[in-house]
Amino acid sequence: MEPSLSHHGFGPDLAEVFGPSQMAGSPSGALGLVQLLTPEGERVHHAEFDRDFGAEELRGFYRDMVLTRRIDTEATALQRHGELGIWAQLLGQEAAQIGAGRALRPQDYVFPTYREHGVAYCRGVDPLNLLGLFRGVDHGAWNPKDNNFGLYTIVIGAQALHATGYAMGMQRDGVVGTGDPDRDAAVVAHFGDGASSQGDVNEAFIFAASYNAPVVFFCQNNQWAISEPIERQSRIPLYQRALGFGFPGVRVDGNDVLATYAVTQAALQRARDGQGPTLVEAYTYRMGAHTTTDDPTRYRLSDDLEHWKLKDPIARLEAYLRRNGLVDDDFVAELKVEADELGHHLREGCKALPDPQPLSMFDHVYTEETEEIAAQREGYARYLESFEGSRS
Amino acid sequence: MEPSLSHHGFGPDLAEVFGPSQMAGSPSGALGLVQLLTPEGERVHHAEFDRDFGAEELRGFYRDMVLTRRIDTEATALQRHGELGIWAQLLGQEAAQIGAGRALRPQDYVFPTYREHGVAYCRGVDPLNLLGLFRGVDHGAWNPKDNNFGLYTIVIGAQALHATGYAMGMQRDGVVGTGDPDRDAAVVAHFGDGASSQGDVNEAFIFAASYNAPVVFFCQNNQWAISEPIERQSRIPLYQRALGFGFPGVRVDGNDVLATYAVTQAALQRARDGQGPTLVEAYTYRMGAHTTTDDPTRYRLSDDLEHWKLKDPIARLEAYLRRNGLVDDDFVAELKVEADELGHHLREGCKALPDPQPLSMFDHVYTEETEEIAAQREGYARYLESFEGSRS
Amino acid sequence: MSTRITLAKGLNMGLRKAMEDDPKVLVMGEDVGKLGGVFRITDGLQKDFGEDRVIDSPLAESGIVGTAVGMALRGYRPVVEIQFDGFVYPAYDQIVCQVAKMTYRSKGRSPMPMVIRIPFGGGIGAVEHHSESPEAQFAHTPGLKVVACSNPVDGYWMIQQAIASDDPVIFLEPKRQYHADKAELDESVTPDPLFSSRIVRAGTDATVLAYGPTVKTALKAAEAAAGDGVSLEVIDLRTLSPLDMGPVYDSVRRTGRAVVTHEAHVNLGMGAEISARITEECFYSLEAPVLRVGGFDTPYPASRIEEDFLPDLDRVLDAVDRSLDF
Amino acid sequence: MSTRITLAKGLNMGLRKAMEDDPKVLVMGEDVGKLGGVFRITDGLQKDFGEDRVIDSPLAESGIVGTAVGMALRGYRPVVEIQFDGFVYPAYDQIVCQVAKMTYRSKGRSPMPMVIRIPFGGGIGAVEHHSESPEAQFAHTPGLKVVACSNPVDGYWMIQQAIASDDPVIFLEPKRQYHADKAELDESVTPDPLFSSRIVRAGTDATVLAYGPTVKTALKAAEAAAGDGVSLEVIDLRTLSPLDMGPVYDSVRRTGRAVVTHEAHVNLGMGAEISARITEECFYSLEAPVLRVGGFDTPYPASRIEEDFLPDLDRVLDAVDRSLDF
Ligand SMILES: Cc1ncc(C[n+]2csc(CCOP(=O)(O)OP(=O)(O)O)c2C)c(N)n1
Ligand SMILES: Cc1ncc(C[n+]2csc(CCOP(=O)(O)OP(=O)(O)O)c2C)c(N)n1
Ligand SMILES: [Mg+2]
Ligand SMILES: [Mg+2]
Repeated sequence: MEPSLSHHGFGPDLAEVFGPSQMAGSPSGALGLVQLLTPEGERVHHAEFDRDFGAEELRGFYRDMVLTRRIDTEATALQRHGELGIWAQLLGQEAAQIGAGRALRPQDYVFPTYREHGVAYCRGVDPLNLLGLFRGVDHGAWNPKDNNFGLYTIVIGAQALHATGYAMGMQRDGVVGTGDPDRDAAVVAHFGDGASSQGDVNEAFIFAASYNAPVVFFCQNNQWAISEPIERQSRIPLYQRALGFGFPGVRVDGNDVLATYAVTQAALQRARDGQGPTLVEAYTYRMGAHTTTDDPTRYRLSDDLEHWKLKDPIARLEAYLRRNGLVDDDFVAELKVEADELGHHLREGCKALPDPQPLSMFDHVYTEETEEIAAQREGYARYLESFEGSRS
Repeated sequence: MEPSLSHHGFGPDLAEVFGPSQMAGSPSGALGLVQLLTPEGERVHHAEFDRDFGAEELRGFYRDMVLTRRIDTEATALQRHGELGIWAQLLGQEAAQIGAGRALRPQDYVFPTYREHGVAYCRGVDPLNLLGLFRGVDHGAWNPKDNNFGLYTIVIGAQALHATGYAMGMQRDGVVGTGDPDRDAAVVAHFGDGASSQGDVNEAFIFAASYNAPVVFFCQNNQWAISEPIERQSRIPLYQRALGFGFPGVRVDGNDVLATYAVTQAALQRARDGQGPTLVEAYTYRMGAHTTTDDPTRYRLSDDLEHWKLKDPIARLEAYLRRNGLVDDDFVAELKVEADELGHHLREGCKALPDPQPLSMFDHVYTEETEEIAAQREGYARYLESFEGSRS
Repeated sequence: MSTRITLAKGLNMGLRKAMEDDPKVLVMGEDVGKLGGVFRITDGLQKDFGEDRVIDSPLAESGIVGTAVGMALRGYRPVVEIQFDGFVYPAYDQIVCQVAKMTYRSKGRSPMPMVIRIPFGGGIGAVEHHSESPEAQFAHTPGLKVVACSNPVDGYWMIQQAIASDDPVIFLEPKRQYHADKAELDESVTPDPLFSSRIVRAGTDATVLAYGPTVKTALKAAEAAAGDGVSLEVIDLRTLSPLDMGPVYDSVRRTGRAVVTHEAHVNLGMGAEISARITEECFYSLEAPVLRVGGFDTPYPASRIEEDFLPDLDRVLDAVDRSLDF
Repeated sequence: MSTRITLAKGLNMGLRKAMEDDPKVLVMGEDVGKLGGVFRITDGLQKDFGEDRVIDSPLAESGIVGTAVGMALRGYRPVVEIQFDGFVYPAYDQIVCQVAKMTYRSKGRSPMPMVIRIPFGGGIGAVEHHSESPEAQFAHTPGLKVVACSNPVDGYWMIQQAIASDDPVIFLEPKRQYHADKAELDESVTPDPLFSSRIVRAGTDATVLAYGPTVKTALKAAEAAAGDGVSLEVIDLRTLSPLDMGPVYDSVRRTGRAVVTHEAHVNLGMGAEISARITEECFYSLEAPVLRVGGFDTPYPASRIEEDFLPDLDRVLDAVDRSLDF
């Protein structure tokens, strides 16, 4: 006679409850991921997020992804050659990042993790500027204000709160929901599947919901947090986390640049319009190691990787473009030249990045230097001088 | 042509999606709160959580609530008379606490906040032992192992993680899902509506879901976190938070001891059976101030309070019991005597609680005292002696 | 125009002034709005400046400080209230990894003009976690500035100066003093700079260093010592990071003896650093080692014996005696 | 039976031994299972002891330490791995308010036999937050014990002793040494007690105090100084809370001079406390103030200049010279 909750199996029941939509909180939508381009490069339609893409736009996405991959492979090679201390590879996540990056307007603002090289590229940050922190010459070489692109954040999840606060600032600045497309702005907070477990990320959901802040939480679920699979972080699809906080979540095929673009853009527009936060889960796969110091063979099957190679974000767009005569060999060849130039720029630029001066260590501890820091700086300068260039 | 998510209003849409059930993740159930006893004391039926209650059991609940309220009013009075430094009142939350407390088996374990006086009483903790920390003579006078009732936790939300870890320990001890009712055990983590915003509570949801830990998250939504209304913490009903983490949530009328008992018991059984966590939101109201030092007139309307007085948890059960001839004036009179005795015990006991010896400050910093602490203890002892009882 | 005010009033007036002077100044925290904070320091501010500028936050300290970081990046100057000292720790990661490092990380491009107000210290008969003194941990963190006010007039000026600073300031308020003594505020004077210590009583036999709640204790000790013919110099440190040691060194060179007192645990408390620095700088002037009088190295005890845990007049005088007898 | 091992190996063997000896010992953390930890300290443990005893946790440090508290209350002895020093801060609240205070709060009824392992210190060319030295903050917290190993053999013994302790131990591992030098492990000897410091090189002219990664630096400095006819005594402190100052006082009374070196910021670092205590106890023996050589009071800089930030042989010798010349 004991009533029991135990007849509820989780996966299936929740799916029933959430209904057929991939959008938690949405009554409509097709089954599964939002997808506009299949792994085979077939254009498919979607009731909620479809839109037309012009030829120029499509070639643009392709170019962006090819160049982003080049940045990544070049940096990986630089690490192998000892020019970088470490590199966080994005291999496989190009579509997620370009889709998200291209959906932005200039007045929007981005809070990245340490892996958003493709988004940085979209924002106009010189990729060379990304190398500094991995080389160990600085903690971030670009000025966030130049491109509305924050510095890389290494403490997992911290930036989700910064993004929410920044978005609350936008509300106070009156740049949300005015209806003026050049004025209304929103924020994107990037983070990974692993980060979804941090208190900070969940608190960001709470603050964003509570204040209806114009922020898009863009989670690249690349299935892994170093060696830990997504199952350790969540037993239901991650986009559904948003449900618990009272705002929409949507899962998009993160290897489909068109779908990622469309979904992110819609979510951004929602935010700019003053309708509050959205969680976008870009379902993708980390095809490389966590970083160049990681050895994924210790914890995952090569089969998995093979499986995901078939879903390669660049290959699928190229197949579509070629099939529809939107690119030809000339285009690809020209792009190859452009990529080679970029590679050259990175290689030469990286090697030329100057080591910081030892005394620069004392710079910018405060906006107004204290006497204490000044004294330590002077003391160390004198100490260095005492070696007259002969320090061991 | 821009697809937009903006046509989704949140409240209504989510309600649509969640379906008519009060149980997030459940396809069935009646509308609204789980309730078995209306504010007027009418017994109502519920498809999922109904059960029969014997006369003895019903009188027991009534007695428990009356005595719990007496503990509370007595302690409040002691504070007014300067015998306690502060007191966290539970007025109005008796049904939530007795319902939750009585659903426990001896082998279950409870992690309280600072307000769970009713649950402590159910566990057999002498209420006098609760007064010590509010009087300032200790940080918790009872031995958690005696009654499987942890010490009060003041840092909001911290205990939700302790509960989850304790439950993970139970899994390792093989006392979950064996089918033996005397063996299978679960944990209850108490917390408030405000606490639901803390990272720790959300991380507890993640760990509990990830390991399917036998823990019931019992949230007394008393509508207020000091001066902040529940709307600041969540824009959707709190029980729905569980949805985002992939386990069931249920909202029960926290002023209805029968419903709270039934729902908590079901959730506990689910946990003991190895089916993992549940979030129970006991929807109630803090009829008193946050603590004796708070002044709620600064932030809330007296109308609200009047409204909730009509839902008083004790009055409604008494109405039901009287109407059905389950209690009579004699019973009530005897209970009054019992309550008076309890009051006397608390008053006399509280005043007799000895102040700690100054040197006890050095006790139990470590299980093995360090030489450093020993030296500080000795030094202070010598120092005190130097005053020969004449210290200013 | 001169008025008699408590510390609570001084802080409230200072906050109000800062908000009037600069529309970018925001107040954030738990219960800071309608309630005016559990200590009423923000009393009336939400009513006058609105909910957009005086923000009641969800119950999550990391969330409060983390969103304040975002606000600061957007050009605001958030003043965060932590309800009690013991509840700053959920925000510790945001404070030491983000607030403290943002200026450095960004080469000065993204400064953090943020004030984190913390009512600190004991003596109010409270339950656990309500009487902590976390200053040493913040002072150990480069990138943060840490100050402690000790009296109503300083409260009024220092909170404004902290808000005006482009660096993040941990602003410690001795909660035991909030509603204690009143002092005369003359708004027409020019206040001392924020990051300066101050001799609050001149003396010749020994130097007593204090800040926040122990300044009053030190002054009382000096008063009592004077009765016994011992002349104590008392310095209110006011700034804990950076430390303003110039006046301290001068004083110790004159007196040859120093006692530091604070409520925080002695072990690795501010006294340790001050002792080390004085010894480094005034080695040949010292007639005795710098002595430290602080909270013992136990967790904060049950409040009925907190006055045994906390330094008081007698323990300060005892240390002075030991120093003089050395 | 004697083998040559690295520090990483010593810790791994010690953990294994502790798990074999006591079924209540659990390992928890990020990537500690299949991967064996990013430094491979837990390599092979999950394979041999199963997923119930070697637990890959969700990515949430407060969650890891908070659930470990619950495990400890249930009778387990969790060994928590924090992946890098800079990521301990999200767990700071659980560590200082719960882990540190539970024994006290419960009057000893609910002890916290927990070890929190933290790879600490710099010198590995890493990005931000991967080279921090947070020890002073923990040592300032009553209720925690804090130790730092400096060599493979100590790693093997100390981790077992820390796990056997009924008090919570913050266990600091100099990550730069993990795979550096090898040392001979003889499992048949009786190790020194956990909470004891140790003279690792005898000398007469000055005492150099070090722990964790700087022990090697201090030994190299002593070697170099010997070449110049200066005899340095080097003490590996090993335990930072409690401090084992007996051997330190003895040494300083003999040498009259002391230099403390650590990677943590000088300001309010361990050196401050040690300087204060030595001055209090050895006032008349000191020929010079205790000098401190540590990380500067800046955030950890970009790794290409980290060797300028970190104390090294030359800076230690420079301080020794200044002490001798005082
Ligand atoms: C607070 C904190 N804990 C641990 C780490 C170490 N760490 C760096 S990346 C990482 C995994 C992150 O996984 P995910 O969020 O999925 O992002 P991804 O690396 O897959 O892009 C971990 C544990 C960290 N940087 N910060
Ligand atoms: C981490 C932390 N922050 C702030 C506080 C101060 N505080 C004590 S109770 C409380 C409100 C709690 O509200 P809720 O969780 O709803 O529980 P209730 O008091 O209503 O039972 C606050 C903010 C605290 N104890 N811990
Ligand atoms: Mg990932
Ligand atoms: Mg509440």
